[in-house]
This record gives sequence, C-alpha cells and structure tokens, in this order.
Amino acid sequence: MSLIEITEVKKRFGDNEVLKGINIDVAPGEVVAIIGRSGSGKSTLLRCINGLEAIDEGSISVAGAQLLPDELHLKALRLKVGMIFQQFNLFPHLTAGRNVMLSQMVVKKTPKAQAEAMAKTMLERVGLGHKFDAYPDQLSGGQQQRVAIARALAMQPIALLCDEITSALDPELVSEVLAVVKELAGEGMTLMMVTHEMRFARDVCSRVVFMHQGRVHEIGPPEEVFANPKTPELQQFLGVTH
Amino acid sequence: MSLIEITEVKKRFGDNEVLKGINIDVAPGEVVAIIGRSGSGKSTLLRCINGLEAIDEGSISVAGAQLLPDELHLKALRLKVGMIFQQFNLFPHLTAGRNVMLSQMVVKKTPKAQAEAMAKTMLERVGLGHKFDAYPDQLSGGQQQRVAIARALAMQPIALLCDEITSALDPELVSEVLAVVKELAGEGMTLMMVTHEMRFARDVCSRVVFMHQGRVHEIGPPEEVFANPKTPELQQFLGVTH
Amino acid sequence: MNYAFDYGWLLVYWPVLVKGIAITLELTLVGGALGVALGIACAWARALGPGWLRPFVAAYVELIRNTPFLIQLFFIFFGLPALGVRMGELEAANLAMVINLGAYGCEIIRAGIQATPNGQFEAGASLGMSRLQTFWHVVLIPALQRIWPALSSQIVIVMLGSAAVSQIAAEDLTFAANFIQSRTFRAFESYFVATLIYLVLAIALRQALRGLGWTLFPKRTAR
Amino acid sequence: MNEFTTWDILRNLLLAARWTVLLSLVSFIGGGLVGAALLFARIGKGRIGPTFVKAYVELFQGTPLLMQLFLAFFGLGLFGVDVPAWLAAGVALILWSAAFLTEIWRGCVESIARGQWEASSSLGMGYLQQMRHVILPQALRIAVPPTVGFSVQVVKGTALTSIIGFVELSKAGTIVTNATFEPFTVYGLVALIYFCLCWPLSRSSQILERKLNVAHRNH
Amino acid sequence: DALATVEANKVIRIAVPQDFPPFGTVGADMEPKGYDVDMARLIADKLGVKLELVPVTSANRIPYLQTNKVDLVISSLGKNAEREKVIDFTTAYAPFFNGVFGPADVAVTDAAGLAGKTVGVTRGAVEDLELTKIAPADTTIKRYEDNNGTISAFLSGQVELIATGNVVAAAILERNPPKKPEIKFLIKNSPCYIGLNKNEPALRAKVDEIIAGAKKDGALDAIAQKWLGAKLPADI
Ligand SMILES: Nc1ncnc2c1ncn2[C@@H]1O[C@H](COP(=O)(O)OP(=O)(O)OP(=O)(O)O)[C@@H](O)[C@H]1O
Ligand SMILES: Nc1ncnc2c1ncn2[C@@H]1O[C@H](COP(=O)(O)OP(=O)(O)OP(=O)(O)O)[C@@H](O)[C@H]1O
Ligand SMILES: [Mg+2]
Ligand SMILES: [Mg+2]
Repeated sequence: MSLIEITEVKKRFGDNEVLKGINIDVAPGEVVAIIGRSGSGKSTLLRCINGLEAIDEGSISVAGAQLLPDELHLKALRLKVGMIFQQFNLFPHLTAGRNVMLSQMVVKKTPKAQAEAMAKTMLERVGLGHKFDAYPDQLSGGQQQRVAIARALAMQPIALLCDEITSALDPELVSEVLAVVKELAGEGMTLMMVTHEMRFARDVCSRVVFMHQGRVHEIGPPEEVFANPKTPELQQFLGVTH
Repeated sequence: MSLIEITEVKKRFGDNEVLKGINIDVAPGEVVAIIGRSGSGKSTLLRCINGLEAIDEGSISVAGAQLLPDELHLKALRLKVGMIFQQFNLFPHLTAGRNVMLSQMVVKKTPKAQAEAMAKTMLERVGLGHKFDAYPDQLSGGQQQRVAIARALAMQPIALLCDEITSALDPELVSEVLAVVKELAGEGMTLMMVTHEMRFARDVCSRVVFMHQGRVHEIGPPEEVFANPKTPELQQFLGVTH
Repeated sequence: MNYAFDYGWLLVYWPVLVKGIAITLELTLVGGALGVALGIACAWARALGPGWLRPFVAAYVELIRNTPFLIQLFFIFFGLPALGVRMGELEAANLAMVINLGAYGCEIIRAGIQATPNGQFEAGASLGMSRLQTFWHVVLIPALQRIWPALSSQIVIVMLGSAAVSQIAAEDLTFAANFIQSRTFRAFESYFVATLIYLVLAIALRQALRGLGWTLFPKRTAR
Repeated sequence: MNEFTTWDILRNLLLAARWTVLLSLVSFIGGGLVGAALLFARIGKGRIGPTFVKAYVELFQGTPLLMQLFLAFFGLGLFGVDVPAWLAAGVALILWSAAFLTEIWRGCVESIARGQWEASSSLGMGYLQQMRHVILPQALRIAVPPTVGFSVQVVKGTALTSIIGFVELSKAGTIVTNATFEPFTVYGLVALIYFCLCWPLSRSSQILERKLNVAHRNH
Repeated sequence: DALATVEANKVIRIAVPQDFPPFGTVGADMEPKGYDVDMARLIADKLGVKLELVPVTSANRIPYLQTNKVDLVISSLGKNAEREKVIDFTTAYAPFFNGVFGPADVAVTDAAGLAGKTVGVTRGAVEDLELTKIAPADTTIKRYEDNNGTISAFLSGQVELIATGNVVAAAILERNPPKKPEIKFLIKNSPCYIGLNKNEPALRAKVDEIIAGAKKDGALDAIAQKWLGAKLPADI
C-alpha cells in the first residue's frame, strides 16, 4: 500500500502549466529523490503535497486521506507530513529549543514539559543537544538546517519533504546535514527530497524521479536511472551535472 | 622594467595586520594568479593596488608613478588600472551600454558618440554586442560579469585586477567569463587575478603567487608552483583544493 | 436634522475655489520639486559630505522635524522681516514647504543612500570617478528608487499640510474654504467641498508620483 | 493692556501643553488599538476587510486632519449627535492615527519573509497561531522605531484641534499672542515646548532603529 | 424653542471670541474677558440663568451655533444679506468704528486712495466685508486668519495698511511699536449684532428686549465705557 499517492496532478500559475499530470506512488519507508533542471516543477510538486499550493486537477492522498484545501484537512495533513526548506526558515526570535517546541505546544497542545523533553530528544538526534538555548543567528547554516529537521521531526510526521535542503549551505557544511538525512532514511522514515547531490541520491535513495517540463520523465531505482538513462534529456542533464 | 611594483607593503585593520610586507613586481604583459586560503589577504592586496584601501607602510607604483592617497593621484592611477569584482557591481539603473559609457563620459569627458562607439566595441569584444540595451537584471551572471569587464576595458587601462571574478557564478557560466579573460591575456593585457580556478591558473598564467597569512609564501611559474610546492602550507592548500 | 444644505454659493464663489486649487497645486509642485532637491543635497551632506557640515544639517533636520509646520511658517513670514528679509505670503509659503520637505526628504533619501551596496561606491571609484560623481551618477538614482514610495507619501503629506498657509493669507484651497464660509456662513458645505477636493488632489498626486516613478526608474534595481 | 509677564506666558503655555500631551496619548493609544484591528482586517483573507481598510486609509491619509476634525465635530452635530469637543477631537485623532499606524504596521508584517509563513503553516499552525507566535513577534520588533517616529506626528497633529475649540499648546500660543502682541516670544516658547516634547521621541526612534540594524546584521 | 430650553436648563451657552481685543481676549489667568464677554454676562443675568462661555474663532463660530452647541453668538458679528439667509441677528449691541490705518508716511485719505496699495484685514470681520465693497479693483486685500495675523503683518511690514477697528488700532499704539498706525479714513460705522439660529422668534425677542433695556438703564454704556473708553453713540 502506498503512503503518498499522487494521481494526475496538474498545477497552473496563470497561463503557465507547471505540473502537467504527475503520477507518483511512494511506499512507506521509501526514500525518493527528485531531480531535474531548474524550473521543471520540483519545488512546486513538493509544495502541492504539503498543501502550500492548491492543485488544479488530480488528487493527492497521504496515508489514505485525500488532500482537501480547507484549514481542517490541511492541518491534519501537515501533522502527517513535515517539510524542510532550502532557506531553513527558522523563527529568528526563538531559540533552537523553542523553535522545536513551538508547534507542538501550539498545534498539538502538548504540555510544556513534554514538548521540552521532545525538543531535547530531537535536537540530540540531529547532534545539537548542546545548542538548545542558542538563537538561529548564533548557529551556522548547517546547524540551522539541522534544527529545522529537528523541528519537523518533533511533530512525529510519517513522511518528510525536503526541498534542496543543502543548496544554501557552504560546501563544508553540506555533509553534516546529509548525514542526518541518511540516518533518518536508515531508520525507515519516508522521504521525498529534491536534491542536486547526485552522489547522495545514488547512495541513499530507493527511487529517483527525473522531472522535465512539468512531467515525470523517468523514474526508477538509482542504479538504473543513473547508469542507464533512457531519454536524451536525462542523459544531457546527468552529463552536465557530472 | 616592471609595470606594477609592490614593495614592502603593510596593511593593518585595527590590530589585525593583514598584509605583513608584500613584494611583487609585475612586468608588462604578465598574467599573475594570486592563490591562497580565505583570509590570507588576497583581496586586500588587490584593493590596495587600486587605492580602495590606503596602505600603512611600503610603496606601490604603477607604470613608474607612485601611489599616493589623494583624489588626483588616485584618479590618475585608476585610469591606468581597472578592477573587476566578484559581485560584478554593475550599475543597476543603467543599460549594459550605458554602464560601459558612463565612466568614459564622466571621467574622461569623452563625447557621447565616441563613448557609445567604444562601448559597442568593448561589448562586442566580450561577446555581448547584442545586449547593449539590456539592463543588468535581464542578464545572466556570466553576462553581467562580461559587461563589467567591458566597462573596465573601455577606460583603456594598462592593467586589470580581477578579484575572484567567477566565484559568484553558477558553474555552467564560469567558462564564458574565463574565455574572455584568456583572450585578454592572449592579447597582452597585464593581469593580476585572485582565483580559485587552479586549472585556469595553470593554463593561462605566467606566474602564481601563493599568499599565506599576509605574506607571499611562494611565487613562481605555474609549472613549478603546482607541480613542486615547496612549503607544507602550499602542499596542504593544493591538496585540499584538488 | 433641521439643517438645510445649500450649495448655491458654488455658483458665485467657484472662482475662489479654482484659484485656491491652483495655488495649492503650485505650492505642492514648487515645494515638492525644490524640497526634494534640498532633501537630496542634505542627504548627501549627512551621509557622504564633509564632517564639519554634518552637525549643521543634522541640527536643521531635527529642528524642522520636531516643531509644527505652522510655527515654522510664522517665523518665516512674521519673523524674518525683523532681519530685513521680507517676502510675500506665497514666497514665504513656498519657502516653508521647501524647508519642511527638505528635512523630511533628507532622512528618507539618506536611508536610500545608506542601503546602497558598498560595491557600487567601489565600482565607481575604481573607474576613476570622484566621490561626488559616483554619488550623482551611480548612487542617487537607485537610492531614490528604493525610497520612492516613502518620498511620495511625504510629498502628499506636505500637500495636505499646506492647508496651514491660509493663516498667512496665502490664498490656497483652505483659504478659499474659509473665505467662502466667512461670507456665506455655510461652513459645512465649504469645508465638505474642500475636503473632497483635497481627497481628489491627494489621490491624483499619488498616481502622478507613481507615474513619475515609472518614467524616472524604468528598471528594477537589484536589492 | 499688557498684564502678562514672561512667566505668565510660559506658565499658560505649559498648562495648555498638558492638553497637547493628553490628546497625544489618547490618540496614540486609541489609534494603536484601532490600527491593530484594521491591520488584521487588512492582511487577513477575504475581500471586504482589505478593501474597506484600503478605502479607509485612502480617505484619512488623503484629506487634511484639520478638515477631518471639523467634520467630526460639527458634521455629527448637524445630524443631531451632540459630541463634546474632547470626544470629537479624540475620535478624529484616533481614526487619523489608526490610518497611518495600520499602514506602517502592514509594511512591517509584509517585510517578514514568506518562508516564515510557509514554515509555520507546514508545521500545521492556523492563521491566528501564525500571527500570534511567529509573525507578530518579529513584526513588532521592526515596527517599534517607525511607530515611535510617528508619535511625533501625532503630537504635532494635536495642534489642529484648536479648530473645534481646544485650547492646547498652539491655540494657547495664538491667544496669548493676541493678548500680549509678542509673537516672537510666544511662538518661540511654543516651538521650544514642542521641540522638548518631540525630540526625545524622534531621538529614541533613531536609537531604536540603530539597535535593530545592529541586531539584524548578526542574523 | 431655544428660549424654553434655556429657561428649563437654567443655563445659556454663548460663543465669545478670545482673539479679538478689546471685544474678547484673555487675562493672565486665561479667563475670557472683553466687551462681548460682558455682554454675554449681562444677558445671562437678565435671563436669570447660568452662563456658559464657549470661546470660538472666526472660522468655527457659526458652526457652533448651527449645531446647537451654543444658543447665541456674541462675537462682534457684522450683518449682511448673505449671512442673514443662514442665521438671524438681534438688534445691534455694540458700535464698531473701523477704518484704514497706516504709518504717517503713507498718504491715503479715502477709499479711492487705496488703489495699488496692499491692505491687511482679518478674514470675515466686519471691516473685511466693508473694505471688499468699497476698495478699488487694484487694491490688494490680504485676509489673515485672525486679528493677530493682521497686526503681525502690519508690524512686520508685510502690508502697508490695515483695516481694523479703532479700538484695535489703539491697542497696537499702546504697545508703542516702531510703526504707528494712524487713522487714514473711516470706512463705516458698522455696529455688531448678536447671532442666533433661524426660527427662534421667542429667544430673539427676549434678547432684543434685554438689549433695549440695557441701553436704557445705562448698563451697555458702562460696558462701552469700560472697554471702548466712550459711551455708546446715539445711533445704536
Ligand atoms: N508562485 C508562483 N507564481 C508564478 N509562477 C511560479 C510560482 N512558483 C513557481 N512558478 C513557476 O513555476 C515553474 C516551476 O518552478 P519550481 O520552483 O517548481 O521549479 P524547480 O524545479 O523547483 O526549480 P529550481 O531547481 O530552480 O528550484 C517555474 O517556471 C516558475 O517560474
Ligand atoms: N574593511 C575591513 N575591516 C577590517 N578587517 C578587514 C577588512 N577587510 C578585510 N579584513 C580582514 O582582513 C583579512 C584578509 O581579508 P581578505 O578579504 O583580504 O582575504 P582574502 O584572502 O581575499 O579572503 P577570501 O578568499 O575569503 O576573499 C581577513 O581577516 C579580514 O577579516
Ligand atoms: Mg525549487
Ligand atoms: Mg577575497
């Protein structure tokens, strides 16, 4: 049974059809990498799955529940699916610990002590237990991104969406974030991630989706997709990147 | 005879001595690459040569004229030495053509028609003749940097200083800028460039300067410096980079 | 309500209103143009000018921004003659508006200048331009573009504030309203009409300034 | 005729300045509350709220405060509503300040990066929760300097309440001038008192702004 | 019926000026005083009700009346046909001699002599209405917001001449300014009236009766003596 079912999803911005009928099923525990040129619709797809953009046609369901664009359904969805952004988007006025605690207390009404314990656990898990009281601007980019991951994990989602989460990082900081993601993958978390780190995609992912002009152009296990690209577009894309 | 003579130059920012006695002579037509770790003083050196920073000790002379920190001498110097920056620094409110024309008209009082003709020539030379009327934000990073080069060239300098001019560019755009620089080198322009493109330095430069902690740590032709680094610092630096 | 509104006076007094509108517009245009020019000069002096000039400009700006326009107007019109500087009420009104907008404009434009990336100054310098040339050709236009909305609002505020010049007998729109009501005792009607005209003028002025912005700054600036 | 000593002049002006201060406080605090309500209507979803607030702002920022005061006091009187002067002055000043404060604060809220909205909604927060816990705490910080700066305009704006019979600082200045024929002394003192009221406000606004910029640079 | 209301409430609200000496000004205690103020007191006394003084300016005195915030306006109002369409006037309660004043070296003897001259006046005052009627077309009339503006304009030389009440000119002279306003010619003896809302015949009759009584028993003469330094002229 699939955890995330994306069926014939279309999305337009004005006249610009950005997603032209996307079909992907993601099984529980799968780690899916989404690759493709700039503008091919990767971010838009993730944002649709998280309900940050409303879809025009098709359907998306997560753990059997249909995605509907009203506040109540959206909230239920977002409790199941966490999202991590390229720009971290930590709340600058709160410490790392408070960042992780906030949504538990506000959304789930978790008592403070419990939220704090959870925040401690999650920050430990991303290797930042000692940074509980640091403000975001006192952390490096890599540390900020790890706090963002801890923040998403604290909501105990059944899947995580990651949109180029290492692209805003200096090269030497990329690996610390990827290590955390790798660990999550190892622990069985379902992940959909847009990434430019081909090597990481090859090592960690169970499937790779190559998007091109708003469509899923190729899809398959990484060995196949990378070693044996079928379409000229993917060949060119991989050629340029490597 | 040297075109640029740098003698025992020292530069402090507060307590931080950034240049600790630099000696370099650059002959006409030479292409000098400056390499080194972040913070080793490479940018500061170039900025001192262009008079953007005043030096504390030592002397710099260009084409026989001493660098003195008053407006008149600085202007004379800057007519001889052009500078290109990592961040392009095009004037956003002017078209590419106007960017190239401005300083000729304002500084040299070149008549408009003549400045325009020169701008056309220089933009052609960097392969952007057709972008005369485009504004900077309509150009890619590589194109913007080439306009910046054209702008510097239009002042007909006898030497160009380039500070990591490809570092802010997406990888696919680096080569178009380097091609222009290579051509300039081939035409006999004197160049001093801070760069991280080791391969380019090896192929194009006549000499390589390795800076370390505010000093010239090694200097020599690229074959020697790259193939045969003498100091452990350079060995480590090259090891890290390659 | 037992009050009968009567706009019959419009038939008789419309020339007074028209003249009032003309003078309010004239004051706004002259005050706006010269005030922005003064603002630019002061902003330059405060942000980039010689050190000895800065405290003087700062004092001027603080003095103007922290006292009411009306009091400034009275000093220029009634006070300066004591020093042998006498001018008509229109000149005095214009001068007061220029000085007023100059001070506010200075602070707004200065913020725009200070938001200029340092690279722009350095690029200008490395091309051999003097500091003043760099300011004039490189820094100013993008700086103005950055703060144009704020500057536009300030110009509209100054236009509405010009209502005070009626106190020194400058025959602007508020003067017209007061004049008409002093003759007809139809205060509501004349103030109501004047208010509507001010609203139209303010909206039109804001649109005009937006249009001016589009022509002056055809291109978006980076940052 | 001239029974006023300089001390009398100053004393009367200072007594009148109490009204200036009181009116400023009322209009600033009241304007802040109304402005906050309008802010929610302005940036909320829906059609009517934003349109209404836009029109409101256009009206109050597009007409002279003098006329607003006049129409509030006498206009309502015409319709048989007997508003006392202090109420009319308070209401007009409050509505006027609210129009400006709403716009100032809207700018602050809109300057909060989109990512903050997106991150908080992807964590499951609702609109009010986002506002309360994520957006407003950040917007409030950057809103402090321009808000304090605007309070200077409020202090000066109270001068216009003389049209509806308020004897505050400016009006007292005119009255005393009429009784003494000493415009320079009187207006000089009036200007001085205004300066003493306003300058600390502008100054603290500037200092706050500088602090904030420094804080921002650390981000 | 305004009179009935006044009598029922035992209080009458009267608008008086506070920027027009000697008709209305303030003392060092900021309390209103002057001819108009005493007139208001007199009326309240005769009506046997409490007096509530409402200080007004030339810009807002009529709206105060029209919105029933006051019952009477005693604010040296002049009468003309246009104004009579909007409010009612009682009989005259005060004389107002106004004239054109200027420094000795300006030679003007009559209205025709104002040609090409600049004259300052207080907007909406009696003399504004009269001067506007009689001045030649090329006279520049500058209308200031209040009396203070007019006087300041004269003293600072912004206008050559001013048209104002003789008592006002006297007040200026008293301060011994560098520029002494001398009388050039009298415009008109235009008395002041008390204004009240239309359709209040009872109140109007009552006030008229009080004024007539005060003229007879010398109360008005006393006020005139106190503030204008002369008895009421015969024609009032
Ligand atoms: N809010 C929006 N309004 C209008 N067009 C949009 C919007 N968001 C995205 N687009 C357009 O949709 C297309 C796909 O954008 P998207 O961000 O999904 O691409 P992407 O694959 O994530 O690219 P990148 O690798 O650069 O992030 C682009 O052409 C973009 O211009
Ligand atoms: N304006 C300045 N004020 C104070 N310190 C400065 C300033 N500019 C540079 N420095 C310091 O001088 C040292 C050398 O800086 P410089 O920019 O020259 O290094 P670099 O070799 O160009 O490094 P990178 O490769 O990162 O550009 C650094 O320690 C830097 O912090
Ligand atoms: Mg994207
Ligand atoms: Mg550098």
